[in-house]
Amino acid sequence: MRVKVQLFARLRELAGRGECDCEVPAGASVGDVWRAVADRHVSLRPFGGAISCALNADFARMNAPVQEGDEIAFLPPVSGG
Amino acid sequence: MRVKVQLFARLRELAGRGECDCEVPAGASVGDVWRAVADRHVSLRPFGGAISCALNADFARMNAPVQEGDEIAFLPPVSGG
Amino acid sequence: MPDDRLAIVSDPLSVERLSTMLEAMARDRGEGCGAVCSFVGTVRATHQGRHVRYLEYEAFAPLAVKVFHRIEHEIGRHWPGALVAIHHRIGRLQIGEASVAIAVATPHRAEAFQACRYAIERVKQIAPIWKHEFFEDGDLWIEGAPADPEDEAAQQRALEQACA
Amino acid sequence: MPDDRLAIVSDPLSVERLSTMLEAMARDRGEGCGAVCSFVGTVRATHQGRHVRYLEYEAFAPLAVKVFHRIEHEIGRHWPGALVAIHHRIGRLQIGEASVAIAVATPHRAEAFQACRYAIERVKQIAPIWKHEFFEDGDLWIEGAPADPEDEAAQQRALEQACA
Repeated sequence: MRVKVQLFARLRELAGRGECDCEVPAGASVGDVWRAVADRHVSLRPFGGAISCALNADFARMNAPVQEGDEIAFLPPVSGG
Repeated sequence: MRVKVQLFARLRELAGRGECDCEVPAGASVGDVWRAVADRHVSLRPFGGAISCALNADFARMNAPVQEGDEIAFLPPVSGG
Repeated sequence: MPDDRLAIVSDPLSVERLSTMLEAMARDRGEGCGAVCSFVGTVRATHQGRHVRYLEYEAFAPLAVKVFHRIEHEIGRHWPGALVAIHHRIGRLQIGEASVAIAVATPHRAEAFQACRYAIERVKQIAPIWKHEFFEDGDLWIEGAPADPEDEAAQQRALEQACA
Repeated sequence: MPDDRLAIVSDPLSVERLSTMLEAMARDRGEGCGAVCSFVGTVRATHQGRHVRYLEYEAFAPLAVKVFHRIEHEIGRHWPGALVAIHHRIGRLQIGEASVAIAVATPHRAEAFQACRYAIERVKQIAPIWKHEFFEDGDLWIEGAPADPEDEAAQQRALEQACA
């Protein structure tokens, strides 16, 4: 199934793009989506332990299941304020 | 000698005026000025223990000596903010 | 007019104006300020259950401005480099209007919050300003404690409220 | 537009606008607010000794606004009745410009200072917003910690900074 991926800040810069589609098997989790994205953009891999995730614009854990058409966002450590 | 007295807030209302001149003997203190004013306006007397004083627009103690022409202000408990 | 930062005023207060003054000062010193904490006190509609129609504030203005400078000086001792602006309004105020506006600018936020809180505590303790409340059925001069800038216990209390 | 109080914006921030919104809300509830504490964070000229030319802020705006609502909700639990406004700016900011403005209105001042400090701590911890600093000789994405709104230790830390 196909999901939409959003990357922010340094992740976006490293990947060279802020949005992409990603193909994952049925039953995939947010973590599976991350691994698929990081396989395509190896420069993202070192971030694996230090990102937050959002599923359809709500915070989600890596083990949250995803559905066809979901929007999954990966967020590097934040620095607002 | 003659000094100028300023009264504020409730003191001003009780005395019916915000400024008056006051005649005190040479060598008088701020406290002497207060007693002279409170003798003239007896409604001020209960305030004696709960006022602050200023001499020429600087805080002063009751025992500070006054000079001819000085401005002495008596301040009830404050409530700014 | 640098001393506009510390003033008794008759017109409506603007916290934005205070922040802008402090930011301009900080820029003149060559470094942005980083953090600005502001406090605005506004006229409440009730006092001990009574409906307030309006307030009047009275000040001994020349002494009040000196007191604001003293507070600025005290803040400089405890939070070096902090910039301070204090405006207190006098005259008649309607419900919801601001009676006092304070802004403090510092490089980092903890100091801004502490110094701003300290400033309002000290204004309430020692500024020669009086609040006169007018109700439907009478009026009341509000009276706290006599102002004594040298009272170290009061300074300590303000510091504790600011920092703890 | 009540939710204008909690927003990601591209235009210059105004703390006055936030205060005005809160005062209007408080009036609608039939009681003035009494105390408004505001915080503004501004762009500093240097970062670890390097001269900053300008900054860019990026946000995941829909989630950031949800986070601001979450922070408002947390504040409502700790300081019942507090009114909160949070604006964070995105895009390019020059030295001295405000990146974040927060205002909190409460009946009494202690709560306003505490809740406002709590708000900025939580914004820094969990809002999906990123700061990108541009120097004469390069640039740097600032990165704190991963955002985790459910992290109770972080909430507790923010509460301690607000109240102690």
